[in-house]
Amino acid sequence: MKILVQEADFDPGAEIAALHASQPKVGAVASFVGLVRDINDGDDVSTLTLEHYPAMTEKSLHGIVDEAMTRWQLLDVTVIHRVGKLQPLDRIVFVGVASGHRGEAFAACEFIMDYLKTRAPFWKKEGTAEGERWVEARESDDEAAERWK
Amino acid sequence: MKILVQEADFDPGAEIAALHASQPKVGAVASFVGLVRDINDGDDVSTLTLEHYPAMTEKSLHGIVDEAMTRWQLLDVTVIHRVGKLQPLDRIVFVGVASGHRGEAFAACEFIMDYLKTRAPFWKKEGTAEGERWVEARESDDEAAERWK
Amino acid sequence: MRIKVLYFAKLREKFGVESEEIELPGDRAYAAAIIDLLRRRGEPWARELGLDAGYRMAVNQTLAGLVTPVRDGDEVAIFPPVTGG
Amino acid sequence: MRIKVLYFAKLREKFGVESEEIELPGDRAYAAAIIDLLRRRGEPWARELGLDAGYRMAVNQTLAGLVTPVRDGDEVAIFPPVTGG
Repeated sequence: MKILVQEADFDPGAEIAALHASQPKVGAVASFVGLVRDINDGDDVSTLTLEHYPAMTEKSLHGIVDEAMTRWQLLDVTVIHRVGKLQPLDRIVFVGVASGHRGEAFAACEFIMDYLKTRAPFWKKEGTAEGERWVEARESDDEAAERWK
Repeated sequence: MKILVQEADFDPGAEIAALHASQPKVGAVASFVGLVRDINDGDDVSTLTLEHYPAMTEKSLHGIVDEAMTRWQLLDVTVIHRVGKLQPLDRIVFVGVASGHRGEAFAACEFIMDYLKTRAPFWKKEGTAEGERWVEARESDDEAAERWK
Repeated sequence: MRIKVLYFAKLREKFGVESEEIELPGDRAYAAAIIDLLRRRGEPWARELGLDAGYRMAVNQTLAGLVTPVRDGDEVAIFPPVTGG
Repeated sequence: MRIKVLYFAKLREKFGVESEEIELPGDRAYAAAIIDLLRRRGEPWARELGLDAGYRMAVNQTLAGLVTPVRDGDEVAIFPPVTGG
């Protein structure tokens, strides 16, 4: 298990390879990359600043990954979340899950993203032509997380 | 849209990057890598040979991706499937889906894998200590594909 | 009419043939007519193409069933359930 | 007892403070006692921590609710719904 919160960019290909290299029991790696878009709620976005609660962030991500490990038979999990100042096209988050079979890898990967979106202490502030604004939480994210109850 | 059937290996990192590079509308890339395991149905596997029906393979994959594009709002899709002689730890298949939001990317990626597993004309033959044997289709794959009806 | 028939994977090996041309009377038929003709060859055809044998078919590179129509010049493929991915 | 209270994101900006130490009577309380005390400061506290304001809390770095117990030395964080990922 690898959980990182960092300002630096990451390499999804290297992370996927690390999840299965020399692991002949791994038949499936499902992964997700979240990116900064140049538009949100109809406005152009030029910067995205990610604030977090350092003492809680990794603890929270560990809890989410532990919960996924309890629900599905997983062989390895990697979660990387960036913080600090980003801009459109930048990578924000990587979640990769290695398992014997694809069903578990897909479910766990989506579960981790849904829980991360609604439980991990990150906050986004967008820079637009009209100045900066905090991104509002989406009801659809709460609904996505509710599905796993 | 990119659909390839090839003997050569592929680079998941490069494929993921190609799905979002210079595409500021892409907020989510869900991807899947399928790998050769060293064990199946309790026996050690030393080689895996993938046969296909060349005239039908790409047509079938295009049909599956078109169906995914109809069901979800996707920005780009890549499917790469290897054929020929492989061995444990080798990559077999890559599916990557770019979308504005993660829900659609995850759903479409899993849908494409489920349909590929039950509709695209590939057949696996395993080499074990007792000789070669054709891999049997799994009922669980049919059930996975049925969910999308 | 003439139909090109292809076999893949386990069925190709069991039948010992990759492809053949099959002559059917008339100029239209259901794919079932080809299966009937092949079954009448005896074993291993009868067993591998039996009602419960679980083989799959494609007509002109599209998954098909026993009541899919076939015409002169069509390509019919017969194969086990697919196992890619 | 003394509780360390942290604020994040929009609430940190609205309150103009990142963290503070808050003194509560006794040696045990519900997290609600902190919210009550902060609301009594008037605006913007009363509004941002109102019943329908939708803020979230963590006690000792774990998501918590109004009836989560707090003790001397605990760290309580108050923040808007998270928006990472």
